[in-house]
Amino acid sequence: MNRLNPRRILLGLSAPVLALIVAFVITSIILVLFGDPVREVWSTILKAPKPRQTVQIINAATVYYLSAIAVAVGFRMNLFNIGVDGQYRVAVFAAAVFAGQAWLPGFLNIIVAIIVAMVAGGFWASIAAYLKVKRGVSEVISTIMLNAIATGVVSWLLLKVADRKEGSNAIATKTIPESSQLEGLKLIPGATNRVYTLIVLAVVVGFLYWFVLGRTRFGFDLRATGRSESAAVASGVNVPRMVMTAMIASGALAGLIGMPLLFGQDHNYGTTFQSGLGFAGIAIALLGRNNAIGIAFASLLWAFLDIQSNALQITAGVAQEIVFIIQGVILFAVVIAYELIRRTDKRLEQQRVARELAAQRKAQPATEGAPA
Amino acid sequence: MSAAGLEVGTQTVVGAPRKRRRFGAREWAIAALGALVVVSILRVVTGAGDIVSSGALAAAIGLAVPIGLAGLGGLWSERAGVVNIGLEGMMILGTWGAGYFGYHYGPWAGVLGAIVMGMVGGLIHAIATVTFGVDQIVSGVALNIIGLGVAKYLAARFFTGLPGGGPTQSPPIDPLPSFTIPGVSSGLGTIEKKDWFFVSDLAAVLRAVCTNMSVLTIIALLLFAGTWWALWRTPFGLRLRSCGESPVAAESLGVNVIRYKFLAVVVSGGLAGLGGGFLALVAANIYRDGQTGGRGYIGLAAMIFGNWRPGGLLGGAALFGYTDAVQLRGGGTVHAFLLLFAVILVAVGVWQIVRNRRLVQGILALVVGALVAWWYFATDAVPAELTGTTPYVTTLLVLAFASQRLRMPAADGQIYRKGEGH
Amino acid sequence: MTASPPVTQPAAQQPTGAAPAVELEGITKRFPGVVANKDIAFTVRRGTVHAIVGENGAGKSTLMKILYGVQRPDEGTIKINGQVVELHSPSDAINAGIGMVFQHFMLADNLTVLENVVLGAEKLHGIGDAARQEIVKISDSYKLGVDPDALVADLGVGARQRIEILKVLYRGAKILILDEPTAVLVPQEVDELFDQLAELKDEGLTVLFISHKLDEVLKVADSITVIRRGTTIDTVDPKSVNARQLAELMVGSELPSPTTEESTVTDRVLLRVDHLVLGGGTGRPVLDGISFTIHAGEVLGIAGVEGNGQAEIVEVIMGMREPTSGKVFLGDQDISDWHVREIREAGVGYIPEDRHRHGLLLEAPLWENRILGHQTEEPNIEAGGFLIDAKDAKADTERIVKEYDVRTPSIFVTAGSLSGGNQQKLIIGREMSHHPKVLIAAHPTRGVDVGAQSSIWDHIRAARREGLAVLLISADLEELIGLSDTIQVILRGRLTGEFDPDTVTAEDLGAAMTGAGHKNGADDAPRTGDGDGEATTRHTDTHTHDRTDAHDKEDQA
Amino acid sequence: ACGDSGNDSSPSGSGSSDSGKKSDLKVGMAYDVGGRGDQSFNDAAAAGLDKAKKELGVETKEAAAVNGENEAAREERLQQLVDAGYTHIVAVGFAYAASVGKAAKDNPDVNFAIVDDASDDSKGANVDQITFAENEGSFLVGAAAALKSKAGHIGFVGGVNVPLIKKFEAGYIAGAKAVNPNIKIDSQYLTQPPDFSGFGDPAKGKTAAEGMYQKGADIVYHAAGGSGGGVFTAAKAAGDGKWAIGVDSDQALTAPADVRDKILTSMVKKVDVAVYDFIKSAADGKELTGPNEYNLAKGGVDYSKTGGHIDDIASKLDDYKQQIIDKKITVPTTP
Ligand SMILES: Nc1ncnc2c1ncn2[C@@H]1O[C@H](COP(=O)(O)OP(=O)(O)OP(=O)(O)O)[C@@H](O)[C@H]1O
Ligand SMILES: Nc1ncnc2c1ncn2[C@@H]1O[C@H](COP(=O)(O)OP(=O)(O)OP(=O)(O)O)[C@@H](O)[C@H]1O
Ligand SMILES: [Mg+2]
Ligand SMILES: [Mg+2]
Repeated sequence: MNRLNPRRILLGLSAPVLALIVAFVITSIILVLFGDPVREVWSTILKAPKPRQTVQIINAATVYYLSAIAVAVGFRMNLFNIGVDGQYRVAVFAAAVFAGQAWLPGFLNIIVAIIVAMVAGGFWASIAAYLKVKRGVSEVISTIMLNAIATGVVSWLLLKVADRKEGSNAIATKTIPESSQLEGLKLIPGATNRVYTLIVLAVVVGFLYWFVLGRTRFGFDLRATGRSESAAVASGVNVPRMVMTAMIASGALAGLIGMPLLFGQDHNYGTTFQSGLGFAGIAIALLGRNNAIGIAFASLLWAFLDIQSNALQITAGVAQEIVFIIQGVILFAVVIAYELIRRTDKRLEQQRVARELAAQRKAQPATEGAPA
Repeated sequence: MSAAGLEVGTQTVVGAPRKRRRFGAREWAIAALGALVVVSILRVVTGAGDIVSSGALAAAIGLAVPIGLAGLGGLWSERAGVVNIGLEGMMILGTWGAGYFGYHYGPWAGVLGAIVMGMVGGLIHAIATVTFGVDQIVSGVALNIIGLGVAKYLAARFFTGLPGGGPTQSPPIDPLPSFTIPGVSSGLGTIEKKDWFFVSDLAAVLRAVCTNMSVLTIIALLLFAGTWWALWRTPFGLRLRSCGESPVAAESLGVNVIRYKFLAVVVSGGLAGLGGGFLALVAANIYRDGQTGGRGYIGLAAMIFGNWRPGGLLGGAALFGYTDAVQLRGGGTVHAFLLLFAVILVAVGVWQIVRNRRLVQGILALVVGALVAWWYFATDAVPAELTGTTPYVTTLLVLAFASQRLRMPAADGQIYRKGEGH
Repeated sequence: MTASPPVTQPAAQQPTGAAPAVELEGITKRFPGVVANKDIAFTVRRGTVHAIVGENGAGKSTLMKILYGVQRPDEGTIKINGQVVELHSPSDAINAGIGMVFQHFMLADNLTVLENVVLGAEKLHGIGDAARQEIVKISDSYKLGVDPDALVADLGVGARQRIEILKVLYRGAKILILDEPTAVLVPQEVDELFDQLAELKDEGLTVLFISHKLDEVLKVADSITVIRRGTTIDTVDPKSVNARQLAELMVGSELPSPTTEESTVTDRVLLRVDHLVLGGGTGRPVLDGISFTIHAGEVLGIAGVEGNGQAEIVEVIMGMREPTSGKVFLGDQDISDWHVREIREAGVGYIPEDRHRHGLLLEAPLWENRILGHQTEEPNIEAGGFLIDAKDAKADTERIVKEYDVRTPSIFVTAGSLSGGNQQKLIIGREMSHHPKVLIAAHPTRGVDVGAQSSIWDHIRAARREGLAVLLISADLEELIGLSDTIQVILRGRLTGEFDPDTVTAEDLGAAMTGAGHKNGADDAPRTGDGDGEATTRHTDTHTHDRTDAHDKEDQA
Repeated sequence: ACGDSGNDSSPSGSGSSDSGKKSDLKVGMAYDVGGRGDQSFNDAAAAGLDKAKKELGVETKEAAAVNGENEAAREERLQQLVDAGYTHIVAVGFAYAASVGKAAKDNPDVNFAIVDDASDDSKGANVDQITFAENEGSFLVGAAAALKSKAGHIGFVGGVNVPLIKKFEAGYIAGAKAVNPNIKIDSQYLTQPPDFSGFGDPAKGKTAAEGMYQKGADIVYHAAGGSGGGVFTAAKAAGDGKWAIGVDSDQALTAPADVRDKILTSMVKKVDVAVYDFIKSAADGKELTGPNEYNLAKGGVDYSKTGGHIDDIASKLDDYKQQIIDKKITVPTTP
């Protein structure tokens, strides 16, 4: 009856496993159907990653994790922040410009730049929040629009501040000083590359997400709003303020997405900076069921598929995009599996409730005029 | 999470039995003419001739159609109570279908192929959301990922090695027929060139619709009219809409809710796929990787913008297509819009202060209006990087002023399971 | 749904001979873990009103849903007009000439009346003018007063009820099922409904009718079937039983005797509402100059047809809505512009009208629901109010479950898996646990069965004795009369009359509520005093009680 | 599938060399987004590879980038090729700059070439930094446009607003102005980075070019990759006297047949030559390294004459060409 019930855990685990199997089968069918080498594809994807690739998986997962958490904050209160994509780009641009100026010494520069990113991301999200609260504009539309507007605005500003390197055709902000570049952690033995130092950020964010949402009053209010807006209002939650707060928090977290990349890899923001992370975050948050631990697993799975598929063209001669199909099918399969399990579980729960009530009734007959 | 979202900010007017103003054909016509007068004035004042040129309007139609079709897909689905964020994925499938079938079997097969591929997307969404009752947002997001993957994979698989084709594009497809009304078009062209106030502008509008209209554009317009008729004038439509408003009530009256929802979502996919097909068959004459460029999302936005109604959606798509066209065609039109924005903002500011007695909002509007006006007069072009955002900014502004009246189908986004609602 | 068609011919065909309209045999329906219907058997004669009574959860609605094809029985046979039918879906039932008005209205708010009515029956008269004429015709012939082009969202409950009936008639149903049709109606509306039922009966239609209001049942029914815990207990003739006997048949034991209560009204003002106005856009205000005062130990009842501003009064007092003008005082403090949370923290308890929408998080476990609304108060918090104290909250939930007899296997099940009555007890327990000074109780016993009902009343009375001020809003006039120290009637956003519950009758209140009675202020209320004569009929229900004292009227001036 | 090694219909094919002499060189090619078959930039690189394969008998392997990918993904792609035993790796596109720099450092035994970058990021003792003087080639087609324009009004459509494409624009404008200082030039970019859909959205290309033609321009030059198809369609729809100028390869040969006769000329960027040079140099044992700019003087960029539409002005263009080669004219790189 408590949440830690072995049956529950078993049911909970069976969903992802089932989903992976289904994804495997469906993708294989597609491959066979179109005459592509099934065995090579799977042996490439499922091959044990080399240490170098393990690092890449962890790194990619770190970034995905931050993105998914940013999205999940909104989801937990029924806010659909599609705008994480634009928010992180605005934020990383602002942080890159700031850090590139090297106004502050090494480490301090990083800390303040991260704050700058959070402020910028939060600010961009606040536009959508304001429009929702004050003007009733659905955040779904406004964030779609703001993503596109972010592209234009960042492009425009980037051209203004760009530091064009001799002989380069790329365009980017000034490279951050070396003292602020993070070399990375040597976590995986045998790898030449390193895990982003700012994986720490992901861990902290994950913990805070769990703690704030699960343990604090603010988190309770936020979840209550997500579960039933009307009940939250009646319980004293100031929903408009909550929308503002959650949206801005989501944007501020979105601001963190680019930080590991900025300080651990690219060292500037430019046209080749990774894009589309916000959209990946939506899928991963949904796959991880908006749960801090679930999202961690989902990020790792997503990153694993991404990295392992890099070699597909080289080893199997199959378009790397097959991995999108696998990811999409997993997402479908997971939710369908959860839904089937939820139904089973609900039925079992009702049976149990009824049984126990019947037992209670037998044990202590009729109080207060209830049927004997 | 549920797909319906929070209601905050969408204030409903309380009390006083709502007097529903009928916004019929006449009102629409008046509004359209009014808008035309405004842009005529703008054209004369700013000298930006492209504001109402037949070319810009024709381009606007071309850009609006795929968005409109995607939105129409969204409309079908959401009117039956299923949120469809997967329109983009369905559109992408449509572009591939158009490319593949269009190349091998001719453009009409391409049209069919686009619809069928879109329907496959719709079918997946329907199975997930209607049959299995999973969260509609999750399903839509997954579908977008799959749509993208499938199209790229199939393109790489089937277009590589074809003459003019490759992993990212199909070989060229033969064009679909298009129509020009011969005498009228050139006659109107003459009037348009005169630059007469309003008259030339009206001529431009008329010319845009009788010159080089693709048959697919005409089909799209018919689909709009047909959707309106089917959903609001037939028993079928009543049943379908009732599934989006109150599926339990519909079920209690013997409506097979599951069947209608399923059908609606599949049709939705077909329409979005056709929108993708338009991109591949008319807007370009090839399938191209990434061709949709987020138009599925824009279609969804246009549908919400249009208050889940075909007429409104048409307006939203047209607004978007038009602003996108003028910004792509360049030449200072966007700059001219600054003046329009400034004037509107000042008008709103005055209105707020004089009529609504909202000093803060009014002054804010006035200040922003003044800033925009200053921007207009102090520069002679909007930076190229920013003109691209015109359609998005415009949409956002229009919504900010007018979105309180939007109302989505009451049961939109809610999961429905047979027999559980009673 | 396309399985096999019903065996019978459409109802349009003339029924054969004198076969009864409905015959049920051995109907059994099991839900996971519950047997909702067990071996149900009874017969309904054609052209009669047949009532079905039973406690909450006795299985009445389930049975009706089976008869309407919404649910399939596990065992048993249904005969309509003497022929065995298989009802797979509502369409089968409709084809067999059955129509049903559900306990919860089945209307799409954003569609017009016309659309709601023709939905699913488009084949009959299309969806255009022919259908409109038909609706007007039916509406006229049964005096339903329905405007086919109105938007359902704009209509009140009474009108919705009539649309539901019209829907059924439109389909040419010969057998009508009405599941608790009177629960939300005022007496006058109930009378109108009964007149209409009588007319239907005269035309040879058969009506199956569920109600918890036994006096109504006795008045209108030709025959009454009692269901207890899923089985038919008996079918009785209304002329041969009285309400009390009927109630005892329902619960299967003797009813507790009515309790006696003394006035506990003091002169300490706890809640004062001063000329509240709530504008309604361009039209008439939703609240128009509402003023009243509630003292410690006083229960102020507000009677009114739903939709006349009761909900808005509550929302304004609770801070969920800003009044256009006017003030609300808690003691001496002006709380008009306080926020919900501050108001709740200041000691205002809230039992919302719609527990599912405003009172509970249905997907959250009971202990989280115990925190809801008191997120800033002990025992739910720790670390200076920043953190949620799950441990203490759980322990306190256990206490509430025990003290308020919330029937649940554990505090970890979701609130949604409790029955309505138990959900309500949880809410009451939660609100009472914070020792409110003022309790805003909207329909505290709606949809709750007799047992739970009386325990909820007991809790309210106990708190009142300790000086609680209660604003009671209820559609149940018996409840209002039984619990209140004063009753105010609200009509179109105004308080139009004050009544003394000792002397007023439900009929008087009903008249005032619909505006049919006089509309003067407090000075000349109450109207007539012959309440005692009717008390016996009225007080058949288990929850009524006599009041022995009449308190000072000056208090409420 | 792209870079499909086992597919016989594909012109590439790894491991086996069907003709020519055998070389033990193993060449890996990492394409930019779009990969082989994009009818543009990547295809030009592929042509160089195919030529090397045919003539030198090298073994090849190909892989393409994914839209919006991470820096690490690009690094990994190069590293995968190294791991698979490829000794010479060509990275197509400036996006690979940093990855090539890093991979070159990590794998000193492997030789790299990068197309479109000559920055410090990609510098290395084992890196051939290939760049092109797109501005010089564009100058020539700009001059051609100005010479051919009757309206004194021409246009430029750029795919995505990035410095590389601005280089095309700058040269084009300079060339046109050199002929006619008063000429009117409309410029339009389709999208802003990181939205690279401007290289693959023919609908947008068509709309932009249509606008220019309708406002009086008679010749439009595009540097918009796949969106260029839309520019050609617009030129065709605009009717007689309206022209388009192609880019990267001689598009009068590669564009869809029905629009080829609307292509006045193309600015040819000989990526194939550069790629071939790199492989050839390796086969010859004297690896090309360091910055190698393929300019007019080296024949790395040029204009095409297919269709004979500009035969009448060829001498003038060649004159400009000589002036640029002789450094009498310096062509700007930014507009
Ligand atoms: N869909 C269902 N799934 C599981 N159990 C159900 C379902 N519907 C009803 N029940 C159970 O069947 C029993 C009978 O319910 P029913 O709604 O028929 O009662 P009722 O007599 O109509 O009560 P009320 O007077 O409150 O309307 C309830 O106790 C409930 O537990
Ligand atoms: N559609 C349904 N699906 C699953 N369970 C249901 C459903 N409807 C009712 N139940 C179960 O039936 C039980 C009680 O249902 P219901 O609310 O009808 O009971 P009740 O005692 O009649 O309550 P009320 O007094 O509110 O009418 C609950 O445990 C609930 O879980
Ligand atoms: Mg019930
Ligand atoms: Mg019931």
